[in-house]
Amino acid sequence: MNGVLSISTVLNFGSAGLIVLGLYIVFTQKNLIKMVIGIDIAETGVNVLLVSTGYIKGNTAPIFSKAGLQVSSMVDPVPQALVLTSIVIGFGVSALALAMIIKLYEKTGTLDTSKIRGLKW
Amino acid sequence: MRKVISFLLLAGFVFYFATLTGGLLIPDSSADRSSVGLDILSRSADETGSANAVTSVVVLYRGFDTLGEVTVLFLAALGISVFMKSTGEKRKKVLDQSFILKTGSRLLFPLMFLFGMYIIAHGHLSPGGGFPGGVIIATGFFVILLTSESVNFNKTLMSVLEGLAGLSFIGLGVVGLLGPGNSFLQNFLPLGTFNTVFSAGIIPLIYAVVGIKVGAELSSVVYAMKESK
Amino acid sequence: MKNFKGFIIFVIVLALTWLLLTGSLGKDELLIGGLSLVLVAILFFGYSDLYRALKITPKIILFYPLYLLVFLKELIVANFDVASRVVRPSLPINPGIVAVKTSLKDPLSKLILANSITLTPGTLTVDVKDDTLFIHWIDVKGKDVEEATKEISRKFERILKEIVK
Amino acid sequence: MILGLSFVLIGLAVLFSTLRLLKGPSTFDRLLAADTLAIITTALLVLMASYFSRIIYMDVALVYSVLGFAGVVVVARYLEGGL
Amino acid sequence: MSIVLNLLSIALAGVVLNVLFSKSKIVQKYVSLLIFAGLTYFSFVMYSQVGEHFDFPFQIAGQSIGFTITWLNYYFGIMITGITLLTVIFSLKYMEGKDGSTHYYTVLSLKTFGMLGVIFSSDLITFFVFWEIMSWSTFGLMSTGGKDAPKSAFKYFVFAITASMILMAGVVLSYSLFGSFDFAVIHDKIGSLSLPMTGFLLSIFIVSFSVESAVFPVHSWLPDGYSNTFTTFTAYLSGISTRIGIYGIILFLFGIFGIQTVDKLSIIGKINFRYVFGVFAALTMVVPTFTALYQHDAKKLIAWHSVGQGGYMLIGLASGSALGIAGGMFHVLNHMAYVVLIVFAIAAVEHRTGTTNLNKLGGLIKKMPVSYLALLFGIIGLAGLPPMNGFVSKWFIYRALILGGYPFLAIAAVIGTLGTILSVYKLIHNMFLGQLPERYNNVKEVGFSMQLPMWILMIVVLGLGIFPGAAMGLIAKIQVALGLTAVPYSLHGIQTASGQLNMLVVSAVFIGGIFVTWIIYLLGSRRKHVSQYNNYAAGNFLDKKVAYNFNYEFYAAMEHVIDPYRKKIIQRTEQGIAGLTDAVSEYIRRIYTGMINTYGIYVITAFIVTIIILKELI
Amino acid sequence: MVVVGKILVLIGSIFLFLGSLGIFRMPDVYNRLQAGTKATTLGALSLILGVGFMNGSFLVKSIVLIIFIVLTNPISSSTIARASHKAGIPLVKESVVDVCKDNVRKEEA
Amino acid sequence: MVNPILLIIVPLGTAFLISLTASFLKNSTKYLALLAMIANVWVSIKLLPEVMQHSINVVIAGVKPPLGINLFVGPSGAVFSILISAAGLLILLYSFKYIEGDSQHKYYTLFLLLITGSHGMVLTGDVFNLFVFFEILAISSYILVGYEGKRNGLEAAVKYLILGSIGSVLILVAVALIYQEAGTLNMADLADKFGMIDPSKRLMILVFFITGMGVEAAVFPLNSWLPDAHSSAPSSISAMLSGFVIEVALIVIVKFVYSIFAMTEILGFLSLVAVITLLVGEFAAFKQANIKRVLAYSSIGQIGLILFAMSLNSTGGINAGLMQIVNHTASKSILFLVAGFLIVRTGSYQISDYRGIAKKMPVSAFFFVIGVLSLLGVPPFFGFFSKLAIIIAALHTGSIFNTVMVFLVLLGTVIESIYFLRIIQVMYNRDGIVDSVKEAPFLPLLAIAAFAVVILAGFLVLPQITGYTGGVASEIVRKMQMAQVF
Ligand code: NA
Ligand code: NA
Repeated sequence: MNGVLSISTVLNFGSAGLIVLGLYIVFTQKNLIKMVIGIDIAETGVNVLLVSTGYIKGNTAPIFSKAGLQVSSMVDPVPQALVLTSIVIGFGVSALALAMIIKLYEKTGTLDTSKIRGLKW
Repeated sequence: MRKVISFLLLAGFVFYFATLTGGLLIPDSSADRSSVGLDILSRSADETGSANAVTSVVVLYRGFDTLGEVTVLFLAALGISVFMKSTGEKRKKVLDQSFILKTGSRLLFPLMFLFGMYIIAHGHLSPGGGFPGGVIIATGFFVILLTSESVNFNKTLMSVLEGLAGLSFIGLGVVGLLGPGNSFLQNFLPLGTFNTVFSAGIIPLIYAVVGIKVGAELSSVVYAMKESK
Repeated sequence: MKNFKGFIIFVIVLALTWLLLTGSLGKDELLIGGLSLVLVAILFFGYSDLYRALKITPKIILFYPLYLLVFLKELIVANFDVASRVVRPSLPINPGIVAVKTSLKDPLSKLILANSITLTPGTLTVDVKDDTLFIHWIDVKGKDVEEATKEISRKFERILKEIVK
Repeated sequence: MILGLSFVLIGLAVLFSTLRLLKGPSTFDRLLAADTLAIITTALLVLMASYFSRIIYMDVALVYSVLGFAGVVVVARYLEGGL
Repeated sequence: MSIVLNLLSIALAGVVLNVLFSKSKIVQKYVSLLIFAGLTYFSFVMYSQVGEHFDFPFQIAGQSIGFTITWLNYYFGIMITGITLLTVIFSLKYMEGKDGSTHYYTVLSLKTFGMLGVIFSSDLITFFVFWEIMSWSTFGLMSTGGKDAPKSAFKYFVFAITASMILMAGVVLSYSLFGSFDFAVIHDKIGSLSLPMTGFLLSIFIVSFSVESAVFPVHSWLPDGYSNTFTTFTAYLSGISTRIGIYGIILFLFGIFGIQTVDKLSIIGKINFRYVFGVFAALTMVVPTFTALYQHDAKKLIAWHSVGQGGYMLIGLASGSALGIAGGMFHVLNHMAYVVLIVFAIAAVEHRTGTTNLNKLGGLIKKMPVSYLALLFGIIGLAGLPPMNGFVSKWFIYRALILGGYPFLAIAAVIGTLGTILSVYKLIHNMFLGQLPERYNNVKEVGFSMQLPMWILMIVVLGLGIFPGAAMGLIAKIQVALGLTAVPYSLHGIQTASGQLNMLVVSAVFIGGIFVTWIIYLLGSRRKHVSQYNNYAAGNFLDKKVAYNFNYEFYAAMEHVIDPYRKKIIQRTEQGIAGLTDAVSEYIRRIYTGMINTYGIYVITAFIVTIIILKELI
Repeated sequence: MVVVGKILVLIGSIFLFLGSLGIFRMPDVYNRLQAGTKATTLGALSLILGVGFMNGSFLVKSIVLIIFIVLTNPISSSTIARASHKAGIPLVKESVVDVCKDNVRKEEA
Repeated sequence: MVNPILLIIVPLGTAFLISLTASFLKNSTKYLALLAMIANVWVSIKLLPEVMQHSINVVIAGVKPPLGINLFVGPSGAVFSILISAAGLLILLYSFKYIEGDSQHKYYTLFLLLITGSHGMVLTGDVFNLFVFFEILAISSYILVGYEGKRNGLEAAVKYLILGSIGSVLILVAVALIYQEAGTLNMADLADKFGMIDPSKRLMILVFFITGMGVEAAVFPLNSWLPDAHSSAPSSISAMLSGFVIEVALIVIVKFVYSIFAMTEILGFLSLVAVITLLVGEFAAFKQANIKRVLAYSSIGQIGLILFAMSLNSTGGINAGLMQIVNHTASKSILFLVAGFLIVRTGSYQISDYRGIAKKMPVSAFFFVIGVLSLLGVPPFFGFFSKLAIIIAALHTGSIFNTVMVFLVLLGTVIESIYFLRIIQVMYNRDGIVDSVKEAPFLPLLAIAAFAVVILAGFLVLPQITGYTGGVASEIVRKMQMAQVF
């Protein structure tokens, strides 16, 4: 049962759980802010997934900050770089989303998606 | 109803995700798995002179992503300034100032700024880099802006900084393009002594630029949010 | 001249910060630190007047550790006090917000005082207005200003006067 | 051993703080829970640095606490009635 | 340089010049006159270039495309240019001062350009391209005119675009079956195609052309479309525009698929393809003709007949015999001549009285004798009575149906003729006979430029009636070129084993008969002329205020009988389709609920459905 | 040193635990800040210092971190307290006094 | 040889430059944008003949693929770059008179970033970098949709952002799975290794990718944001979004399905989805009263048509789809741009308020008709040839399924013709209700006219166009391979 309690398993469950939770919030919450939070949660889930792709058991961060560190004992640096980028992008989008939503709130006086349906059909 | 449907759909999502990707219960992979990243790991120190392999990936191997990422932040800041345009009228409710926060931030801000610079300058040595450094600097601005009504925030300066930093990033890339390497973002500086501040060629420079850009970007975001009602 | 003094103190604080951060006296690190320091010092020149309040007299060699000790003592004692309240099932508390007067004038000293009070479990500075600190007290022992000041701030204030204006 | 015990205690701390974060009742309760969680995370990062013997994680902890501080302050000010 | 290009460039020059001089009506008029005179000249002299082929310097999908001159398209070419020229001459005066005259000559030139391109094309692409130009300019023609013009033009457009798309499907299907767009290549390869596929392909083309030639039940766009526009356009449209559809049917039935192939085709293994086609043609003859009966508007009445007469042409073609096909093709020419003549007469009346409403007209015979004569010639032609041209082609057709063993179709043709006679009598009676409404006391005959085209057409109508051989020579050439048997002809008629027709004799007998009747009538009647108002009804003398006119609701009784049956089927079907489209549109657009959460659910639903489907596929 | 460090780490962990228990148990925002956030902070400080003692090379960084926490944490706690007070979050009913509120009332009057 | 990376860094650098100089150049920053776009057009045109010979890898940071990020520039990249730059240039000219106000430098900055993102998406040779450029493209679109700050624009922008973010989550999952399974992010390298991945994982990656990218490519039912966004954006932006943004996303999907994932077995499914998209778009447009909503739904129909062509699994189909993209870019741009000034001049989005406007704005109305005719595929406009090519390609496959699909496509065209004709009839109605309405200014009309020239004269250079699109098509149907290094 090597797989059951491995870190990869935990990360897998974590990412799938976060993605699904985030999407569930997006689908069911009518408050726009909450929807954005849902998207953030889902994005976090994807970031966890990204990290898990580079995870190698027992290995540490890929930084040659002291002597004797071996390449074979480090985790893959690429996913970490990807995660950094993905986090920053996610942050940018969320901040933008909140700004837009605030402005939309000014115009409509509500954050309820079932009331913000000026555009349909 | 919506909840039930969502639940069922997401259950299906997880089901397929799990069954098609070979299950969620998987063992940790061992190091023998080959990937581009592991290739990079074995050569980045020599190629880039950066102790932090993540940094060499972020700034060089995938430096183009980082340029894009900076652009995304720039875009977000721009977008926020578009939507948070000052409506002209002053805010109705002026918050009375918190002495503790105001004085505290005045005390801390220079230190945070310095810390941000430290993080930026050591990005190739530690997990930091331009982003966290820039974020810390911006955070300083953030708090200052929050605590003082009449801070002399120079919007033009910020926009100039944003532009300048972005241009410098591209400029650094173009120098590589025009140089012997004939490649955008090609390192054109000597690699220096490994694991010291002055090493890793253009990496610290790019990180500095990124730091300034992120700092300026976030600061103008905060400013825009504060200016709107 | 006053400003200059503040500036010097400011630079010293910055330099110490950098040294602590890098933990290195290497040439390169000092060079980059120096550059950063110059930049920060220029950019935040205006902030230096806050640091002016820090005294540089021979006495501080004694009083800094002293303040630290007093603070640590309060910290530890109060910490155990609060911890004991937390774990007891009856949750014995007697909270309220009280006012405390201070004779300190300088913002920096008032800030240090307020933060010291906050860091000490059991008391929490909610706000500072002029010479009055409003403090949330988990176990109110005296409702009027005098009592409260005595209980809460006096012990810090005395030493503080020696190291900050 | 001590590290193990510490991990367990910190785990419980995370649990209680998270409960408060979820429970509220006011936003300020959630905020202070988040503040506490940030501190706990910082401590955890430091512990990890020790466990893996990698000083660089200390920088991560530092960055984390700076950002945590800023976040809490901003939200608190916002809740008080706008930025 | 092909002469076809000359023709097309002249027509195109007409378009361009008309656009350039859109501010100057005088220039527009005379430029157009010149253009169409030139076109007519060139199309007549093309005689000597038959067989010539021209390819464009570029290719489409690796295929050369271009034009060719055949006897068939020569025949249609002269009809198009000739009738357009007459229309332009007639319009010079007619269009004066009319709102919308700026577009008039432009669309006319464009339409002619399109039609010429269609008939001279040697491949499906060229054909389709010009077909589209033609349809869009037809739409343009129909849109200009009266208040309801845009609405009825729109209706046309819906039919036309549907037909175009069907045509396009046919074009492309042919290409994928034969690897070529070229008519000749397709003709050579058609034999190798399986019969069901051949039938399917042919049906696609026939259905598409049926719309343009207003075959029942896809004819309903025509009457409104033709009658709401300028009357001269009505003439032009009824005379030639509709017949491009017939051209397409002839081309595909005989030129491309070939009669041998078509004869092999059957539906559900039993019923001959041509017979089915004939049934639709018969319905086209009968139903619209009777609808024409109770029209109160002269233009609309003629428009309905225009539909009905198309049925004769088609049924001739459907008969499959040399005589029938010759009759069908000849009827195109004859119909063009008399129908344009009739509409010119109506336009002349309209020009003077301002109306084409049959309930408001009457008694104009003395005021406008030339127009009366024109209408008389026209309706005799339309009714298919000797000595006018309509008789000849209809005779061919009846004969072909009877000889070909299609008694039911022949009966339908006779019933159609009966209806035609009834309704054209209404037309001439309500316009020229009976009593003249007082307001028209000062009406005069139209001027020379409007009379001239009428005189020319009267000569053609009568001339072709007495000397059908003038056209039969060309038709025989076409038949030979299409691989059909030619009908032996003489100047005065035909001479076949199964029967002969000598129009000189027929005309003499007929005119003699009429003369005798007229003498008898003159001798037998003692007519007394009474003033219009020297009359009484229900015990009261009538005065000017009482709208009592014998012309009013001429066939009212008949209308009551037919009415319940007519509107129902076609209109309801059309409304049903329109309503269905509306409903589908309404439901589909409701997918976009405006609820962002739902949109998110769509995404994940799409994700899961995609996985479920692709899991099976891969 | 290492032993001291370990003890400090353990003490820190205990206070982290107790602090969060306080957060969970205390009746209002202010008391939670008092009992929870403060205790947790102290626990963290102890733990960080302990780690600094355990690994000598970490000590300097530990001190930086401690200084930073000591400087920022009271500020954020005060800010939360002040904000919730301004936002009208009431003190728990057992509270004996609220000068601040009296002050506000006076100003209004 | 010019370096294709200029296509990305020139607009990006100019965007930064505008930010740098906006405070003293004020409203003159638009000329900077103009220079950048001219440069881009020049570079992309210069690039085309060279990459038609052989695709190239542009190495970034001196790191040879697959270790680093590279640009993979083949015919498709070059052709799309021309499309993006040229359409962008014209729309920029249009914007000069259409976008007003003091903060217009923000508009031009966003404009350039949209161009940057589009170029990046078609040029990059790296999967994650594609995601980054996708985000740049998407975010600038979100902002531009709400740029005017009006209620509808904001609502549309927020919805667009939310759906776009769901899309980017899915794309990122695909990227993560790709890296996990293939250990590479380089497209050519991935094309090599993708076949070795376990089939069910391949399927998973594919579905994540196409569903995520499908949101931006507006494939039904992922396109629910589109009618709102395209109809509420400033018209210049609508023109760009419809003109090349969705097409860029679409070509990415197509490129992945054919030449990277090489999973052509899903194409049948894609063509079904395409035709459904087409019919949904056309039918939904049928009953709209708002001119920009009509155009937006029509774009859905068009994207269905393009996707249909491209999923025929033949070079002919892809070729035809590309021609249709060119046609759609030109004609839909015309329509949106004309609609922009119809709205500005009348203050209304309702078609019924344009009754008789052709008399007052004859040039605009004329161009509108040209645009409609080409969009419908009326000969001899360019749209006819592209639609013809699509149908030929479909029937060439010889499958009954595709024949049926063709009939549905033609049905869609009928519907499309009807609703467009209704608009034209209103515009040309002789009893007009609009008065005191001016024609659009010269510069916008010039830009519109340039698009019209493409449509009108397109068939004159048809052989050349099909030459280039043919090159793209044969590039796409091949498995992607490491290209010559620049
Ligand atoms: Na990065
Ligand atoms: Na986010």
